[in-house]
Amino acid sequence: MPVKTTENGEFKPLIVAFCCNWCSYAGADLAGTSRLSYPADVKIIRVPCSCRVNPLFILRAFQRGADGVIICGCHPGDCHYTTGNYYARRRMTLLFSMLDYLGIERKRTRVEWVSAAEGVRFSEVMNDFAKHITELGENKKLEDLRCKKSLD
Amino acid sequence: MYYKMKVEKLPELYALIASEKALYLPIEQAGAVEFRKWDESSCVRLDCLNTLKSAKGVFLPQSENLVAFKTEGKNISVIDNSETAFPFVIFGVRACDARSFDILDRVFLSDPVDTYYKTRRDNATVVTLACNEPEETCFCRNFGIDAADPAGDASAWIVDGELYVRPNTEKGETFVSRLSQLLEEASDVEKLEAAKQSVRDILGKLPFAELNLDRFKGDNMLDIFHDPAWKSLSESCLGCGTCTYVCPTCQCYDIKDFDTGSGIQRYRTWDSCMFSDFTKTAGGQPRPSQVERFRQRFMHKLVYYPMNNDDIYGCVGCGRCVAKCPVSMNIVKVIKTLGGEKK
Amino acid sequence: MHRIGVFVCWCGTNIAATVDVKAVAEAARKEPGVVFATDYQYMCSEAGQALIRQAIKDNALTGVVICSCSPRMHEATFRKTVQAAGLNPYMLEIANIREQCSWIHKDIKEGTEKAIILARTAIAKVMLNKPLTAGESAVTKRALVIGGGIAGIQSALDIAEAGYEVDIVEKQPTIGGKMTQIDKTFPTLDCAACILTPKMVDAAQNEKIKIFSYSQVEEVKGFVGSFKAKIRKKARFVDENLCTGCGDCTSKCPSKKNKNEFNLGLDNRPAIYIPFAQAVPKVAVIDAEACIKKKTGKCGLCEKVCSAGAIKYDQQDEIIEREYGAIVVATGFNPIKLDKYDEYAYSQSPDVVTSLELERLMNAAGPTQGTLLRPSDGTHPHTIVFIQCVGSRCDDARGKSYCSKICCMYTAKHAMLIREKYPDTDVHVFYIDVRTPGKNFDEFYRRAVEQYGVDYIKGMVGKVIPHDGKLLVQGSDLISNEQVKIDADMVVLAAAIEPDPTARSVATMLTASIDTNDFFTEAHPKLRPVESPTAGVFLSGVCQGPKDIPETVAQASACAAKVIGLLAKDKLLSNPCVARADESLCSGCSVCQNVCPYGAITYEDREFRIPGPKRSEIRRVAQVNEAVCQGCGACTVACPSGAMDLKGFSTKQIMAEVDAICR
Amino acid sequence: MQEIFGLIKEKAEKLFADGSVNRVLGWKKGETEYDRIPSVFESAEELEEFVYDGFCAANLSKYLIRESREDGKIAVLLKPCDSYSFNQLVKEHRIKRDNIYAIGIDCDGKLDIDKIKAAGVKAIQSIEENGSEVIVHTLYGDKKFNRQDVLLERCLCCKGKDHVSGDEFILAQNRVDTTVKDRFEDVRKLEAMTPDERFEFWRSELSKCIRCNACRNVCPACNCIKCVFDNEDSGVAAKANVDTFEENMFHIIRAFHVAGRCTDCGECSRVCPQHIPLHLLNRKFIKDIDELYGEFKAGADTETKGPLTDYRTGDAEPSLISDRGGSN
Repeated sequence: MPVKTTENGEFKPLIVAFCCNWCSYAGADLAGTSRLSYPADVKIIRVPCSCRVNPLFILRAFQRGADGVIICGCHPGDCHYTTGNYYARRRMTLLFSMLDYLGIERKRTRVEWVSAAEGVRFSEVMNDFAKHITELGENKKLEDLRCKKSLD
Repeated sequence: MYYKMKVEKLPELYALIASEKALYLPIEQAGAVEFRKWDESSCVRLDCLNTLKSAKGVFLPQSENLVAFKTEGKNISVIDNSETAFPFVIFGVRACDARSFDILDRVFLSDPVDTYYKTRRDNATVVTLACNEPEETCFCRNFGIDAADPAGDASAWIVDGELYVRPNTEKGETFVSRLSQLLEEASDVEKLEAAKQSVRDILGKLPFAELNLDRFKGDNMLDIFHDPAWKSLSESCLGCGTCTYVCPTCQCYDIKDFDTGSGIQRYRTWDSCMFSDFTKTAGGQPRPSQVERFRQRFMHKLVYYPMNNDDIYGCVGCGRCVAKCPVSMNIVKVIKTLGGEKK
Repeated sequence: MHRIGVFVCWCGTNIAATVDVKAVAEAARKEPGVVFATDYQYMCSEAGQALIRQAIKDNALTGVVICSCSPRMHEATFRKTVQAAGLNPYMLEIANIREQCSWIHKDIKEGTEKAIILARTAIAKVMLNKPLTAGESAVTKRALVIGGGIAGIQSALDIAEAGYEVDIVEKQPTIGGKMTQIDKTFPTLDCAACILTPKMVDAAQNEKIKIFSYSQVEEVKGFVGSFKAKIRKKARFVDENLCTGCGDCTSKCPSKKNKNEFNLGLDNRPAIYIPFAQAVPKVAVIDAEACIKKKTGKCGLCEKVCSAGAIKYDQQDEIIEREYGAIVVATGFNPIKLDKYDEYAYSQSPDVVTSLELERLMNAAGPTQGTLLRPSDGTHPHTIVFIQCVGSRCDDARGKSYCSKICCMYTAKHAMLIREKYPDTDVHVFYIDVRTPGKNFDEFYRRAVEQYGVDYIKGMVGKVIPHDGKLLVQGSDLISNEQVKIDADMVVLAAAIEPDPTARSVATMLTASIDTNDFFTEAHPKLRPVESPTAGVFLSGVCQGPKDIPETVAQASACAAKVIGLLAKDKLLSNPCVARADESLCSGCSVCQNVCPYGAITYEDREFRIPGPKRSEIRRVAQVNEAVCQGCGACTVACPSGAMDLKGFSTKQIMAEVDAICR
Repeated sequence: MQEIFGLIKEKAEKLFADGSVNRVLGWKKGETEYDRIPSVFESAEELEEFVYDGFCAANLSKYLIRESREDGKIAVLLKPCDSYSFNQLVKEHRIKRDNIYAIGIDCDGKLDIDKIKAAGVKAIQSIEENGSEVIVHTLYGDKKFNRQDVLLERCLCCKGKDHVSGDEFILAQNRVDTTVKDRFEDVRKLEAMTPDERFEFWRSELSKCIRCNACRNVCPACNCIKCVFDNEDSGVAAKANVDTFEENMFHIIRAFHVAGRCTDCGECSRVCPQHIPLHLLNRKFIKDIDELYGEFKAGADTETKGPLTDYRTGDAEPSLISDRGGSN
């Protein structure tokens, strides 16, 4: 389990961001190049396309202690693979709706379309998402206690 | 010696038991009655004939931690994080489930002893409850079980608004002695005996009261094994684990490792011989299709287990599988098809 | 056994200023599987790369993690580095500790902590990497162009010019397409035939170009570099090689009253005909439904008069199989049918015509030899009303939501030509907007208004009522906010254009995608506008979206350039990070095929050993064509069993990354 | 139903007699009065055991995955709702249509033995179906039920009396409509709760799960060669709900994997030994799909692309969910 508190005891969330290689990952690079900061709580996983993100990955992240999961892809219509983000959009809409139906906090999951040119937006999105997750606090509804309990 | 008290005082009884030891009772939650740890808010359902999962879970939980391995960089340390033992009472066990403990004991307490199981058995006091209204799915009678007079460390009856208790073992005596403030000696045993008799009458009238088990003898093993009827019996089987997981005598388990990220949690979990990956090995699947898996389950209950265990059948006739199988295929159908109709 | 090496780059101070690189290397060294970890000032420098190569050799590394800048920057560089040291180039992962870490975090403690997690994540992934090899496939050096309009002709000419063979498949008896029917072109007003027919002749005479006219592509199999197509060459009942195009047959044919398609049914043609004088190939064709001989067995007049002996009444359709490396779609367009626009009286009055019909009525080779006459009575029209956007920019189901793009300009052209030739004719144009973005376009439109006095009325026409040989046009003028009534002699409708009806079947055949309007979809709307998402399939002309002639020709040439680029290659190397189906898990349900934008997935019946007495069963399983798959991964999530996985981004790898981040 | 039973049996016998099929997939009587076992009959003689009545609830279409690969042709009996599963399986190439003779049969709603038992009925000796009445004879006396009150949940919001596929139909003259409620009514009730209430509801339901896999194994849409949850290589395999997370995960993913493919046949809830209302998960997906992407009935035909393998450029954004409001 990662340490989730700062030195002065404040909650520090763990956020997993899936970014498509062609737009959002490049947008993250641009945010970096432009020195636009966002919380270190956000850790990025590079995927070829938002349509590569399996609901299993999202649940896995929550199971392992993530407090928020965000999926970033090219803007609809701009997918490098033409249609990938359209499929991702339907899948994630339905999945999020199901998580909501199960009573999981709606704001723990998010999809954002960020282009390679939107470094500013990338950092804004991550700041905003991290803010929301910090407000929500620790993910307790979808955690796996086995991962949480230290083994001794 | 019988003792008794008013049924209304049951909550007091539970509280008294629970003040000393953990108490397991058939408790309803979200419409499902299972043996669960009691507290004041519990909805106790002593009227429930069959809990969904059997009482065996108290001794052999569906999953339990065995040991853990903690990793730090390239170092691994072994940690025993199995459950710590505590004394408990399990109350309201039916005659069939009580018999299942004997069947499981023969497996887990014989050499090599399963210490996890044994610890729980040693810590347990089993208080059974006689059946009042057996169902059409009940067929315990065929296995010499008397649902009107169940075994256990102590036995209990509910007749005419009164709870009767009879200690059967030393543990049972202790159990009863601790409840002296609530129990009084029963003098109207005849009333109880009459009630037992009326239940026995019903048990005799149940549709599966008299099954013919003659064929299931060790010397017929190969004959039964090769019976062509297995194919048609198994063809509807979905390969799910419902029968196994509700069964009080199914005892197979799997040991699995869960990667927690900072180490490995090794745990055991019930397994089902109906599953396609049961006992699968590197060399393949010894029982490749559902026919063989299906046959295995019933051969084990009706032939292999008795062969190795003084002719005691590996079925207690609780009827859970009869009630729960999604395709209505069950051990009664198997017995009737392979063994013929009534005696 | 994994032997992973971790290399932490300082990037000068770019990383080292906010990340304690030594601490990252130290932490990495403690990770299971890591046998070597170090840091260096510039990993991408020659010295840095040498260090990596040396470490791979010295430590027999099986995988490499480089903690540095974004993989988008130097992944390719480092792939080559590890390959040079004998490792498979895909046994490399990059932890992006610059753009994602050092550059955005100020606090060195925070930066170092995060860099360690990113390194650990890359280590977790690389342990599951598998050596990958890019696939190779040969390229057939021939292109197929579907559609022989100006787009197809231009693409074919450019490809042939570069020295590659091209086949044009045209479903009409002649190539040339819609442009052959146009009289003059905007904004220069030069004659369409004068600029098109030389190109048609060029195509016919180019020895690299083979024209299959009166033919259709029936089936396409294969993938980029090696397509196999079946072409149906429809029987024209005239031997193409023998026919000289003299026209003797057409003048003798007794079945004369057949709608002339070339003139849009405004006049008639015989059963045996040559579509127009400059047709290519200039070969007659028999309309079997009109031919008396074909219908009754009697007649045979054309056969008698043909001195070349070219008439073959028993000719059959022919199926030709050809191989191609690339395919150009140039299926073009048609004006929409106007049967749903009763308010404009199109089906009630012959004097309500479409703009394309007007082209024919004004063309010297048209039914009126170029004199504008009313189809109803052959008189000269004095008042003509043009109605714009008939079916374009339409929000109901009758029309199209898009702008057909060419109508504003050709209407200005028509208006101008009429006013010039017949100054006594009043011309009114009802429009929603006039759209003139294009070189010299707005000037052209302004000339129509200012010089030629064309009356432009902003507003829509509500109804056209035929009465007493005239057409009462009722509309509204939105600027003066008045109802307008015009008694017109002719009404011209600017009908929306739509993709040719064959577009859908061609798209299906090619597994290329089309949008809801049946226009072909580009691989990328901005950056790859002439390629279809299906590798090896290119888009030329209006099949991709409404265009005028110069745009079409520009796109056709761009498309040809892409084709030439492809055909110039001897071998195609494919990205090895593509999908793979685990046949033992695949149930052949087709969901993966349904989401594949490239048509990379096909199915095969395979025999599998199964337990039990039957021993084997035939199962339908997915096959990924690695040359076609682009590795998006849509299929991997669509597949419920996990049979479909993506090499380089496998489910296990991504899960390991998640686990490592959340540890 | 008696007349229908006769007609079906007659038809099956005829099919055997004229050699058009070598097997018939139907139901036979089980050991209790209400047990009906899906069975393959291999001859006219075997049809002696054939039965069709209010307890023949099992959807037989899934057995065709195996049976249609056997030699010869098999006749299958499909109730209207089963015909959707049948179509969906044809669409997914899981069954060999050519080897099947599909007989659409009438259905007037199927009985839920658990509802009967929940009314305190024990030791059942026989059950009589008599028009709108069901009479249960037990060792402890008789009990009479209004048929409508003891129907399976799915029959109360029946998809319709019409088959969407079949080679032949055997239908009753007076067809009974058992629909009394909208199938999304219960989903709407849950949607109207607060997230915490919903969480509590599903926790209490899903915590009952014993991971027997009956829901999955009976489901015609769950027809993978090997389920991800059985595949050690998938990283999510598990045999028990060792943690509450596993309970959620199994059911979320199962519902997701059948989303757009689930025909709402209701078998999952019918067979769940714990009576977990699993259909409410599937129906939530169906409802969302209908509302977001246009009404879609899986299995209504064998061609239409499923909603998750299709898209529109103007589809709703996932932010729709977080925009539903509320503090979390």
